[in-house]
Amino acid sequence: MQLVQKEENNFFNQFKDWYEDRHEYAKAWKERTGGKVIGYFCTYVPEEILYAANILPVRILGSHEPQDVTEPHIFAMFCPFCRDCLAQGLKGRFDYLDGIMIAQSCLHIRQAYTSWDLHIPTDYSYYLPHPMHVQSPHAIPYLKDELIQFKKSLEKWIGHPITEKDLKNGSELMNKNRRLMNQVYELRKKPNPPLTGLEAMYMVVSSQMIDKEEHNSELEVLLQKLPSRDIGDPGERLIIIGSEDDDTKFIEMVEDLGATFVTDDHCTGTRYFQEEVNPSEDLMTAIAERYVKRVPCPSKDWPKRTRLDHIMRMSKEYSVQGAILIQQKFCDPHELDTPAIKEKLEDKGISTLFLEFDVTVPIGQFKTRVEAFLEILREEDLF
Amino acid sequence: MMSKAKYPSEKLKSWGKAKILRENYYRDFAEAHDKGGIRWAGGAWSFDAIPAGLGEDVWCLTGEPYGATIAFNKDLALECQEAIETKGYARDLCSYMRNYWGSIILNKYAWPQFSEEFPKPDFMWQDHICCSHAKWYQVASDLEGGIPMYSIDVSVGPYEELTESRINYVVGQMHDGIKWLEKQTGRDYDDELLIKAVHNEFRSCHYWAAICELNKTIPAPLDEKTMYALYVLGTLRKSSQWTADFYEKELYPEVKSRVERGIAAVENEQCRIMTDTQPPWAFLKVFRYMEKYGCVSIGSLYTFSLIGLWEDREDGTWGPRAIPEIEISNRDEALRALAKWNLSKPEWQHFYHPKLKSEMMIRIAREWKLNGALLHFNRGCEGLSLGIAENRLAIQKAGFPVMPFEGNMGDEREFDLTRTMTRIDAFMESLGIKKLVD
Amino acid sequence: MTVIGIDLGAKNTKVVILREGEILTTASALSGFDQKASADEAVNNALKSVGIARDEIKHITATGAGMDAITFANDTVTEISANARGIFTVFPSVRTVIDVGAEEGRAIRLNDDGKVVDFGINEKCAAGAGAFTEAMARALEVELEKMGEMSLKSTKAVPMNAQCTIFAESEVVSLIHQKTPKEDIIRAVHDAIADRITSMARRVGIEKEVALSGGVANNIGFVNSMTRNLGYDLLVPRDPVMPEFIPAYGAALLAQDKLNGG
Amino acid sequence: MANSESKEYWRWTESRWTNPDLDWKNGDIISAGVDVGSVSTQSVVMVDGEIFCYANMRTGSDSPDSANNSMNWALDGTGLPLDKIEYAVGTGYGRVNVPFAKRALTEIACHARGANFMYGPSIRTVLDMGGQDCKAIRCDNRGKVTAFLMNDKCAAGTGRGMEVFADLLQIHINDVGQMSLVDEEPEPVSSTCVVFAKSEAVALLRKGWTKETVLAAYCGAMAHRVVTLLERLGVENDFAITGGIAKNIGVVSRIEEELKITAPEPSIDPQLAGAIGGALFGKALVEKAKKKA
Repeated sequence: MQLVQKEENNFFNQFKDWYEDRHEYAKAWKERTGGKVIGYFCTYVPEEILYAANILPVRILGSHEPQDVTEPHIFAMFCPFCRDCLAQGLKGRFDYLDGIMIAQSCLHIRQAYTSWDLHIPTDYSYYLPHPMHVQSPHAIPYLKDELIQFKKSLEKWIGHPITEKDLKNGSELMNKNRRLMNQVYELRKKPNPPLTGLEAMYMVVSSQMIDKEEHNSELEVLLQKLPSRDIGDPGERLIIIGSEDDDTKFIEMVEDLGATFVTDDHCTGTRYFQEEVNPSEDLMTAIAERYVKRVPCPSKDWPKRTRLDHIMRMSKEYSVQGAILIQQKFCDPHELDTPAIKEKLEDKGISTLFLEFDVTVPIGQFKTRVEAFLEILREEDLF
Repeated sequence: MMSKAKYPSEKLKSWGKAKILRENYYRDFAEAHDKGGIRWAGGAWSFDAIPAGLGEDVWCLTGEPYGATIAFNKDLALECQEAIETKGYARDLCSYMRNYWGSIILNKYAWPQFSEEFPKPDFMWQDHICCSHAKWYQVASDLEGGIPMYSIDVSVGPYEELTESRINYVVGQMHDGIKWLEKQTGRDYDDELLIKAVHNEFRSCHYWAAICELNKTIPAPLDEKTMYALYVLGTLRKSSQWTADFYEKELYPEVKSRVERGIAAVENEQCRIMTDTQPPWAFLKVFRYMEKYGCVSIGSLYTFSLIGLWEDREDGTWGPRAIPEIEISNRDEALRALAKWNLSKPEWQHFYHPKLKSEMMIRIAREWKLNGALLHFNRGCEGLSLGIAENRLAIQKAGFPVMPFEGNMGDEREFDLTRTMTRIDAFMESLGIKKLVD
Repeated sequence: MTVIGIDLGAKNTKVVILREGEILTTASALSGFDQKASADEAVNNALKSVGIARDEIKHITATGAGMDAITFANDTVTEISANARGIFTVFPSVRTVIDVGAEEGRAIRLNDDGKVVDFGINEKCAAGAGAFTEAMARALEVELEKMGEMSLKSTKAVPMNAQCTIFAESEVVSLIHQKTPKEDIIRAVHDAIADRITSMARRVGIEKEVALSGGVANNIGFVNSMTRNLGYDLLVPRDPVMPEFIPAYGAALLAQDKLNGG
Repeated sequence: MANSESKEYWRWTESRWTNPDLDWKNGDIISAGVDVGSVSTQSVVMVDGEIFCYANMRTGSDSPDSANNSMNWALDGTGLPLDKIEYAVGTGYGRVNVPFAKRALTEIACHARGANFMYGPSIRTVLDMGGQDCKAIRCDNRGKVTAFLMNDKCAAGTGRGMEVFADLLQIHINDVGQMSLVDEEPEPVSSTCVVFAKSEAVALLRKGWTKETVLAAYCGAMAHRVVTLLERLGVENDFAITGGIAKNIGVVSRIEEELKITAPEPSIDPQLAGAIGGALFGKALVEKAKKKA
């Protein structure tokens, strides 16, 4: 949908600016606070522990530009996203990082981390083993022990202990951010959602790179004004499902064609923030529980495919008419779920369009597919 | 023109036995139900010693060697792959897995002499370290209309950093798995059979490594193409008596005798290389082509340690991991020993960092006295190709020339034989090795 | 001592005649369906142009994709070795040579003695080779020869990530429909090939000096994109041979080495 | 290369036609569809839903010009002025660049609608084999698209792929299909990349294959790829083929053979399907507007 570009309507400009100027932001943050910044590779990284240590976690994402520097390090059969991420490091764009870390998830992104670890000097580097069998009762105690070990390693690095109170603050800060973004998403269920999918994307992705304290303040301001905002008829209500996605150009192209994304199942979207850490005496267990029980990345979603029911529930709550299934090229975990998801959605009468993303997407070719998809959803005047 | 052979050579006698054992395995699986037995399917790395406790009439079908069997049959492989693409599964997924799924939906067994139809397993028993492991059987279960599956996550970090908590996580899943097996089959679990299977597995993994170690000799008694036909038994059922006995009592003595008598696998050996990852199965003639250069592939980290277990010895060399001298008296002890044994598997280490694999590959290059390495950048296997580009850089840095080549272990559409042979020519030229035969 | 090097490539067959290390002549002909006949004809034409009889030739070394078809050659050598030998003679300072032919791109790293230490070939994709520019020239309705010059007039980098030649063509068509200036599209085409080639070359390890060989090295637009990628100037042979003759020249030099007991 | 290029074996013949039995002056609604494809452009003018005239031309590098040229050629000699066309719809790659069109619709919607017109309402599956992509489309009895798939990773199953061979073998594209009908099907060729397939074809010719056998192998390979796409979508009867390749009997007959389905013979040039669909949508849009008024 076309947004009226009135000054008071630009509610999301701050998020967009943060997203676009992420590196400047992080450098300024360091300057201002004197704190450390850790780059992380996957949303299974427990940011509450980093916040508890006064460390700014910044998610490492790509830049969507063709590049020629990763070929020596990552075999071309691995996903373009992990290569794009590594390219950022090799090109020196994250020079300000004090450390890097990953929590174990898919094999692809792991290579961005390990090659970074091998070739780009940083002060601190941590590989957090993380259960893949999250449906096993043994996953929580195992992860809890891993989190304790990680915390110890962090304490050694920063030179002081992380107290229970710090952990509590970290969790509350993260929870508040999650709660506020959930409130914004709640508004997307309305017949006329007051925000576009592109705006939502800027909001969530920026939360992965901005001090949550600041992000929360901005969200609070937003939530004051947003419920009364009117941007008109959303057109077709779409959900976008798949792997990591911060391809704003694609989202913008689809919404320019008159449809609106009303929700998503992305790790740059709902999978990142839906669940909170339950307040508890045993915070480490509570944190472990949160990451074991969150809506999983498909690499961890077995033996049952729990994500299917979740997607169906969301589609109903958000009155979804069509689903765009996207996936980073060569992303095995998503490729292993796509046929099942497609079948389930179509069973419920929700049409799907599948697209494979690369570092850049061919907007011209994709536009034809998306338009044809929207034509399927539109009865209107042609027949 | 053939110059006079540099070394004596003779056929490996055990090769025929290995072939028979492999055939028996596929026949037994097909016929299991006729004998009132149980059949299960799972990965080659799954803990096959555990279902062994269900009885002596339990047979299995491991997915990777089965996918490779299909790959040998080009027509069937293509048929399987196209059938599964039609179902909407991506072409870049693991090619063993696609071959296996194709076999299910076509309902064709790769051993038609034993069964025309794909023999449906009673349950799936898997392990998980590669993203395609548990999901492989999740989809297989869908395709077969919901066969129950259990999978054990073993991706708990490198062996050198193993903690009690990590072992507990794995062993906890194993205990749950046994309860699950009892529930699925309605049988009582026999710990004695488990303990016996664990001991067999120790022997299989130890002796296979011991056999590979013999290839440090010049001339090498075995070439990798032959080794493929031998290591496969360990991937079929490493905890079986027949695998352990074959490795310990037949193959090891024969290869040892070849060493003592100076028997070469390649009679004009003048260049020693290793490879990496599964080869493109439909094109093993590449190895025969290299023999024209007097080039022998002595194996790879893949053939050595997919099943073989290794350790540092006091003299600093790499040799077979010693069989644990422990008394196992109950289920928990057996499972713990099994977990610790498997978690040391060299082929499981690179999942956390390529440098762990590079170190092992470089020591192979040094201790097996190699001229270079041919790395198969295998589009068919994300798990074993993980970090391979970094391995290449590290091996080169250690002073060994490397020739990478792209291909696919199970999908011949992604391998170009002519281009690969041209590349081998260029590599041999750069090593200064002259062709002995045209 | 007169020797010949023949490079039977995917598109053209190149011949270099060498006498005591000096180039007597070079010749090029389309590689026809009958490769042996094409090679024969190319050799005969070259010999005729300098008035040398066939039996004066002491040794013929063949290289290139079709080298095995040249049954009258005394021996064959891969393009990798031929290229290395050729370029190192022209530019002894070269440590990396990037060779882009009609259907293949290669990168070769040399040591101080001109010996090959590593090489890479682009795998299974023509997007990093000359055929790509040809296809794009057609989609753009621009003469192939003008592509290089036109791309220099570009003012804007347009990202293009297509790997498949035909899909790149439709990306080009989309760009045309979006009214993107042709100059910018042509630059995007050259950037796309250069990116793929540089990627592959980085795998081999790029060490200075870097030289370009193969027919595509005559395309100034491509050279420009490569220079931009690497951040320094590349050497392009002009004398004694043009870039597309480097492998044939190398093969001739190897033929000479052979006679000298190398 | 320059030689074969100038002969342009790969180009389809241009054509135009006027319906001798129709007088536009008696018509109620005059609508048009213009399909600006990557290789060719078609304009179709319809009078009350019947084809009045059409032109099929190659696409130049400027799409508004291509659209104008083909429409002018279609109208040439008919006496129908452009401004009498009440509603024109643009489709194809250049759909937004048709200067006189009121609306742009995708070629997927238009081909399905066009196939419904050309082959009747029982058509449920349409295969549109265009210049640079290939689409498998499922539609209902009105020709409305219900699902579709496009070739994603590789262009081997497209018209461009076939043109490369026409060029290489120096056989006019119109004749490729007929020539490929050999007595015995050759072994399948392996290469999927159009560029590498080309050098593979050269190698086959060098091995002594005839041009006919090489063409048979490639028509077979193309048919096979397309069938894979169709099977992924699921083929429901009746089945029709539109687009340039529908004129290639070598590919069509092999698709039919693999699917064990016969596609109806086209009575109208199947390359026009998109433009016809566009013109029919134009007519529907006029009718709806009138009803509203």
